[in-house]
Amino acid sequence: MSINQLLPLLIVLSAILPGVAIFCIGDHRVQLRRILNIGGNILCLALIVLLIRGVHQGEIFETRLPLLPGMDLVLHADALSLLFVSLSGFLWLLTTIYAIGYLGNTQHRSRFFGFFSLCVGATVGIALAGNLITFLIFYELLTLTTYPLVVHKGNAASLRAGKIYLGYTMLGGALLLAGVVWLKALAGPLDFTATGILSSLPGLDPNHLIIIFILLMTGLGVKAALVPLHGWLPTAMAAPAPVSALLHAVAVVKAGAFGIIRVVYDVYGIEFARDLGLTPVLALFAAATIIYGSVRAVFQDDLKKRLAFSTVSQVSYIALGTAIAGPIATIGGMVHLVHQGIMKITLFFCAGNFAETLGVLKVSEMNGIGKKMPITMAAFTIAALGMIGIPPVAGFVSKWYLATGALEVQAYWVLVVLAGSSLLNAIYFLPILHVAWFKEPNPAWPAKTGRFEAPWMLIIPPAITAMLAVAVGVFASSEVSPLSWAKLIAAKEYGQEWTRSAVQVASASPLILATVLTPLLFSLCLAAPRCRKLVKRAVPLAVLPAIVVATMGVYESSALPGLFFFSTFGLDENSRVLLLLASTLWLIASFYSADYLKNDKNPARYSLFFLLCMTGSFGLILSQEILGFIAFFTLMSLSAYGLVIHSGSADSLKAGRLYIQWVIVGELLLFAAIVGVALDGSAESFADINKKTQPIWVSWLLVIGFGIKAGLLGVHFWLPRAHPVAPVPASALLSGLMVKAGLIGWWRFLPLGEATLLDIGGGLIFLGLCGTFLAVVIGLMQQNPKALLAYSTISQMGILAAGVGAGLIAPSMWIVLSSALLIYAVHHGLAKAALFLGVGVAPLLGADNSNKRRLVLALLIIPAVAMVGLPFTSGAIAKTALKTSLENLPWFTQVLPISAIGTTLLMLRFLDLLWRTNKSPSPNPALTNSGLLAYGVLVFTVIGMVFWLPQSQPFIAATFYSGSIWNSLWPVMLGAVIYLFGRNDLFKNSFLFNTSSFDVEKTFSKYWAAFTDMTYARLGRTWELLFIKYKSLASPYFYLTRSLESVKGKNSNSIPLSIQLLHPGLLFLGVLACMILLLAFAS
Amino acid sequence: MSQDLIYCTTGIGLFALGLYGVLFVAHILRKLIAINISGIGVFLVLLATAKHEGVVDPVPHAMVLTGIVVAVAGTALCLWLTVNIHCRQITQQGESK
Amino acid sequence: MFNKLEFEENAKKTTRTSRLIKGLSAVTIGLLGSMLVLSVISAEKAAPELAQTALDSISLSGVENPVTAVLLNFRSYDTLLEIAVLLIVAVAMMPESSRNTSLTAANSRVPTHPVLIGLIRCVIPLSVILSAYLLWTGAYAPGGAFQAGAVLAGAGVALLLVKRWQLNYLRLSARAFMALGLAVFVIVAATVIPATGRALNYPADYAGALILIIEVAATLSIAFVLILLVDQLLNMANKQVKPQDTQTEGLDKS
Amino acid sequence: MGAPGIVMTSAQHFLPLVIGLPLLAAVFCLLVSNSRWSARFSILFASIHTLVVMQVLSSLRDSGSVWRYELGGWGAPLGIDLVLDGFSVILLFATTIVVLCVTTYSAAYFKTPQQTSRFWPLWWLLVAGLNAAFLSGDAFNLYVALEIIGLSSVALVALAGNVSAITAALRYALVGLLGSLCYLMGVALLYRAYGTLDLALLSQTVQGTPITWAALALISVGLLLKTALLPLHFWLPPAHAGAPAPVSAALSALVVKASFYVLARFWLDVCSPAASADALNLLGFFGACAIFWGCFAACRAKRLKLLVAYSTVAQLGYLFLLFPLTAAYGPSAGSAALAAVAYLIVAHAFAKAAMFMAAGSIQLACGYDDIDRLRGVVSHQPISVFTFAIAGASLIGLPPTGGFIAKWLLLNSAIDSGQWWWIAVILCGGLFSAIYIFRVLILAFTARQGEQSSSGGPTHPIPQTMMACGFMLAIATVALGFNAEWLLSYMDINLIGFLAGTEPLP
Repeated sequence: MSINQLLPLLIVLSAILPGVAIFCIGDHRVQLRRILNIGGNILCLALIVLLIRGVHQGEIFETRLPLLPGMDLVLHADALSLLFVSLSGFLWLLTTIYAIGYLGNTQHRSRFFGFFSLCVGATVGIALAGNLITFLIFYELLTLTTYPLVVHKGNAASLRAGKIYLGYTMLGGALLLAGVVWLKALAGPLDFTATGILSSLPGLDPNHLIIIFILLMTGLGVKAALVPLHGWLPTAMAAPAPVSALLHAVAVVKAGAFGIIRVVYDVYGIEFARDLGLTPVLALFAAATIIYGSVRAVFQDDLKKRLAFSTVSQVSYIALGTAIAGPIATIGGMVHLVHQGIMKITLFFCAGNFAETLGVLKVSEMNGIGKKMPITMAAFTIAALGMIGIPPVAGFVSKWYLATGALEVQAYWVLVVLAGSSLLNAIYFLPILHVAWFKEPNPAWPAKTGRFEAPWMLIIPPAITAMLAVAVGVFASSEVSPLSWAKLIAAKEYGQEWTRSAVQVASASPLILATVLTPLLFSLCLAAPRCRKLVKRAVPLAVLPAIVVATMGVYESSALPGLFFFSTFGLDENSRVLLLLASTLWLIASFYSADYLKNDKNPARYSLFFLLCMTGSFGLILSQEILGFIAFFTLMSLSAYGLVIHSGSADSLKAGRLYIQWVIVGELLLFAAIVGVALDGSAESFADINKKTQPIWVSWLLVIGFGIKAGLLGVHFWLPRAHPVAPVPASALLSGLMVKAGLIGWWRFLPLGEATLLDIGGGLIFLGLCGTFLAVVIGLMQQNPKALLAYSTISQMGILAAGVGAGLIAPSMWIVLSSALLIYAVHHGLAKAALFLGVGVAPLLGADNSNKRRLVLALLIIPAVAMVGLPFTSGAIAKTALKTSLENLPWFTQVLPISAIGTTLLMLRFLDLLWRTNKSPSPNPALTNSGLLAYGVLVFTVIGMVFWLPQSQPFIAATFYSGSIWNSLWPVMLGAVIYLFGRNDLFKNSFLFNTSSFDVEKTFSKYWAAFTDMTYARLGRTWELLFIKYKSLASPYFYLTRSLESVKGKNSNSIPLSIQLLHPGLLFLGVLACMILLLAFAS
Repeated sequence: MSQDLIYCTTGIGLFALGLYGVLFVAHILRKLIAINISGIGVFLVLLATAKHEGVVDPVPHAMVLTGIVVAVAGTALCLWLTVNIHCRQITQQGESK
Repeated sequence: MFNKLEFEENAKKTTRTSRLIKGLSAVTIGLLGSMLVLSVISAEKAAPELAQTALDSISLSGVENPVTAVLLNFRSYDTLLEIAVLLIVAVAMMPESSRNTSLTAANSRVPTHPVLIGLIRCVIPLSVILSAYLLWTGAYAPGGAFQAGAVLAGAGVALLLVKRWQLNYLRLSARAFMALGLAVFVIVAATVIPATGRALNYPADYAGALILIIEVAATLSIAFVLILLVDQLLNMANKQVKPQDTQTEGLDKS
Repeated sequence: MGAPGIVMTSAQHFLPLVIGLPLLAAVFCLLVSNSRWSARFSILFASIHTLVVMQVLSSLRDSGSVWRYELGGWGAPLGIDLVLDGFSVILLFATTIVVLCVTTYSAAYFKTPQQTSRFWPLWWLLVAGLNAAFLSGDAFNLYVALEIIGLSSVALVALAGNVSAITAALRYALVGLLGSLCYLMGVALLYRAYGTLDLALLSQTVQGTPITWAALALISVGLLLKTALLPLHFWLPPAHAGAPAPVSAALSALVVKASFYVLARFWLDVCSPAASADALNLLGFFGACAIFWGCFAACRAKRLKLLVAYSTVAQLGYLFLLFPLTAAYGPSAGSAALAAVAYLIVAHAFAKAAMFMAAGSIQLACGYDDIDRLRGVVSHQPISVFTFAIAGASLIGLPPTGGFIAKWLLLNSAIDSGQWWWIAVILCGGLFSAIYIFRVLILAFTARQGEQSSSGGPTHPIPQTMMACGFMLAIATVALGFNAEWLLSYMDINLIGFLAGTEPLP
């Protein structure tokens, strides 16, 4: 037997034999057991590495042992089995380490570790099984070996869990057995082959095959927890944490999912299965499970139960990917096998840590746990975000491939399922993250002892898996990533090569990379408590590379091979302008906040989100490919949450909630849209996007998805609530810069200048202009200057949106229009930022020094004036540019002055408010001179920057025509007059202007919250009744055992019941008579 | 009705009678006697089989002899068990008294 | 049928089976029996080929009685196992312990009737001679080991009934007596292998002698085992039932 | 006068040895009354016995044809032949392994001279009877062999010495005698009609006439009574549960199989012309009922050994699925079903013996075997519980055990013969078995909650050999789960009816 024939067997044995050995040694031989455990692990891993290398070189590894006549026990290594086997081998190591730490000095450890090893051995066997019967053998072995682990604690709950587990798995095993035997009888030895074996066999009755498929899927579905066979999984949570981790991430559910893949691809063959009409049904079940599991998870307060239902949902992604039946979806399903494993094991490790260290079992007890156990919670956060599908964590990659794969075969409904599931994931994960990080910890928790928050054996595994979850996401395109393996498998399965189309140039421009990496590195440095102070001071330094790049105009593109996200960065003329805007604002904001928030109680957190936001905003400007863009976009959106709720007041929390809800909704819409943009998965960079043939639904989704960020009317509700509650510099950034991300998105993805989209363009113009005016009306009613500014932002962004809409209507104008919009964006960004910062400056109006007072007043008025667009200001240039470029749409130009009137009203009102609130000297203004200096610099930038831009050069001259001066002057004057007339009414709190009674968003959100609360409560109770009390499938078992137990008391040993029922003599005679009669009369 | 048939019918009749006794008579000794009657019925059938025109088949005779020994052995064992149980029950009753 | 095993004299009254069931089953058994009879009538008795073969092979068997030839030569294997059956019962019924140390023990305390003694003195030697005759005659006329053993056992039982003598079945010699028949049979079966190449295949010249050896051993064993069976049953019945009887009698009197 | 194509090799001389050796061992143990020495001799004899049977196995494979050994040199029909084919050699194999383990177990189990002096001779006589039954080629000889088995089993059950066990033994004895008589009546009728007792010759001459039907019916009922198929199973649980543990092991593992073996021979081979499909299906139906009833009763049993005994009732039901599966669906399906059942017999023999041994160890250690009181028994009897678990897995039919392979083969032949309803029966039977097996296993994981003082009581130390024996059998059960081909290939050497015409392997 050569090594090639032996190796698969050795791998299985390397997992099983240590288990057997562990049984033999006593409970007290801790050291020896550890050596056996870890040694077996490492040996197993080493062998797996050998195997992978060999398979990569095209060698064939197969162990074939005779089992039955015509039936062998086959262990075979192919790409698919390697995927699973390396996952189990690796996670086994981590789980072992974790379990050693977790179990400590409890009882029965020998038993635990023994069965643990056997369990992994069975999993490895499942992975390496080369035919269906071998698979079945290891599958059943897995059932047997996990049972002792589930009931390990030996209390009533775990015994009950064990019973339910057995009930389900035994039933599943029996059905699977029936299916396998039947199939074997029809089709012979059932060796797995890449394109299926059944299609090539003649003369099979399709009806039989369908029934067999149902049997097999039911059998496998039990372990894969397909609804309605999932009932065992949540109850199995009674097991210890490492077991749950293993059950959910590696062994059991994966075994089921893996089996589904095997059966669909390697036994039936995907095309054959599709021809039989089987895959759509499977896909439907998988989809139902995804949604159902997520919905149930929302209502669980028990953390592990929530995770369990999450598993129910997530594992079905694999089945879904398998069933969608396209190569790309296949890749998605398979890679999710690994990705889900890594992320879910992290979550369970963390849940175990919480329970072990602090005794926290419920979500409602998790307040502030992030402060007590930062490392664990960080790992949890990463994994949870990955589960939601937030890029660049691994979960996004699988979802991306699933979605593109679904589109490839026109299964649009899958997109809805994915989006719905992600939404639900967010609903049940994000609140955990929020309370864990932002609430105050329970004072009853013990103070930290020791170096780490928990024993290192409990900390290291989740930390590693969390990092891995990010790494496999980011580096998904490298050759050794799970994704590449999945592609290899799909290539074999479909008999075609499927590789990434984008050819990448391996050149890296350090400066551009530094732009993105510097803030990221700074934020990472915050993790170390010692560096915090230093980093906090050095925040402005993080902007430096960006400034250098923007000012010097480094037009290089930088491509990094092997990265799934972030592979290409680059700069062009337009993005340079945006980068200039961004870097300026960040620089000033960083200086400003250093002064403004010098007395803040949580500066490190602020800095962290500040830097992350910065990374995101730079990255999305520089990113030249879709996934990188969306990743940075998400990073920015999510980290802005931290800024929004930074003050921690009730208002800010409510606003933050609204904000994050809209962010998630936007993300989902954008996910769907971007999947549509990439369509066949081949488009990677912006250059590759085929905009001309963009489906109309994609464009709509893009408009709405980015519209949320850009504050488009109808989806703007979060904006006026979130912007005002953030700290002043953060509001400035939000309003000045981050809303522009929506604009950039439109720019990048919509077919601007390439296709005519009349309805979308018209809609955009309509919404934009309506927003422009309505925002003015509502803004005028605000008492809070920052809220007023937020409405002003909506109003101004409405103009930009309308501009984009115009570009869609008339593609020919786009070249000119684009630079006009750019100018407008820069102008608005700077001015709005200055206005927001001005709110912080305003208390200085009450300063003692009259010179300073005057200076402050002047500095406050300048940006307002620019905003209004008085002649010679940046606003004037921007408006002129817009007017000039929109000459083909005369009605549009007519509208612009009217908007200027509104802006004037708003600005006057703003200044008025500032003046009124800050007239009296404030005793302790937040801002000192350094902040004022930063503000001053910004104000000057507002004045100067637009003039300096190359794009604006053609328009500067036009601004100085007398006609245009007049054009920009009269609306301002008109506005001023109107304001002076209406000013008193505004302050009289008349019914119309009573903002508190007329806050649309507040009312809306109130009803929304009431609605959701009501729905949760009602649905939750019903579901509990239906599914938890009467455990769907296990109920017959319980009834049976109950009836057995009830009669047990009456049972007596000596006289068998049969005798009491029937006289044995009669029975004897009866049998004799039957025999004779049947023999005599039948033959 | 030939001689052979008379023997056979008698044998089967005894067998059936014994069967009834074994199955439906409660007392253990009667059961044992019934079993022996059944056995005699079987032996009668065998002996009837042995008789042929001209020759006597020795094989059924041998079978009957063997069968008798086995029947004796079985009966003895059953009797022993019966007595054993009886004694034990009596001692138990005596103890309980 | 064996649900409640009755041990009482008046068991008939306590039986639980209803009359209807009994009647039904009697009818059923009658029907079954008549079907058996019918089936026997319907079939021709097979031609006596085997009988003919057996009678033809008598000359090779070493004995002249066909039944003995079948029992101890043609189908000697059955007989071997039959002796094993007896041994089983004997082993099962061996007493658990015995006070005596020697094989036989005389109990002088038991009063004996002179007539009985006389009868015994007369009967026992006769029985032994009869037994030997039956054993010897088995070779050419009806008779043989089992008959001889039974007669011998009768003598032994008569002797034991006097109660003046007892046998200790746990002695090595007693056990040797029990095992003798089986042991000799097996050894003979094995020793003929070198000569004829088959177990139990006696060489034609020595067949008669070997059969005799086996028969003698078997007779002794059978006789001993039968004595054991009867003795044990009687012993147990006497030893354990008696006190009960006296007790009930005493109660009756009072 | 052997049948054509049947070769005589020197290894065939081992056949009488297989029977003679236990008989000699019985005599030996009877003479050596010293308990220690008889135990040692028995282990020695068991080892030699195993070696002999293994030699027989390997030679049979080499010769590749059915063996026939004419005892006394006369040959059928005058003499008695020993016949060895694939089916019987598999049973012989199961017997020898179980005997080896049970012997070793008993050497440690029985202590008092009162018990040992009777146990060892009886035990070896039982073994001799089993071997004789599996090797016999003669209908009347089978009767004697069955009587040996029956009476020695009764005597062994009575060895337990308490009233309930002896009552069970008496009931068992009556049943055995009645069954034997019915069988003998059937044989008498067959002899009357066909003039021979040799099974091979009978199978050539038997026709589907009323007398054959009557004979077959009598034989079947007699053997069903001895095999304890469902409506006639009432005697089994108390007898098997009441007997001493090694005896229970042998009874459940081997004794009931002997009568089943004879039954299978008669239905499938000797009287196959008389066997109607309906009657075969009836047997299968009883088997199915036995599966369900046995499982149900096992779930209700309060004592561990009673549970195992009921499990035997259920497992015997599986064996009877052989009959419908072979019924008139062509030779290939039939031979597959027979192979499956043969494998099931071996797997069940090993598993059930291991299970009874484990139960016996537990009972001996705790002094009781009430299931409800066994909570936490795993802490001091880990190996026994583990043995029980493995054996239980085999009974359920979980891989990688012999039970799984057997079940697989059964399912396979059910599908091949197109009788899907048996699939449902087999699978449901497995599930129900799981219920009662895990009823016990759950105890192993339940923490003992302060019961040590109240009802736990002191536990007695158990000899290591006892646990080792059970464990070895459990391991053998697992070993059966791999490479079943080795054993199954013996089924090619077959005498049984529908295969008699096929060419044996060269």
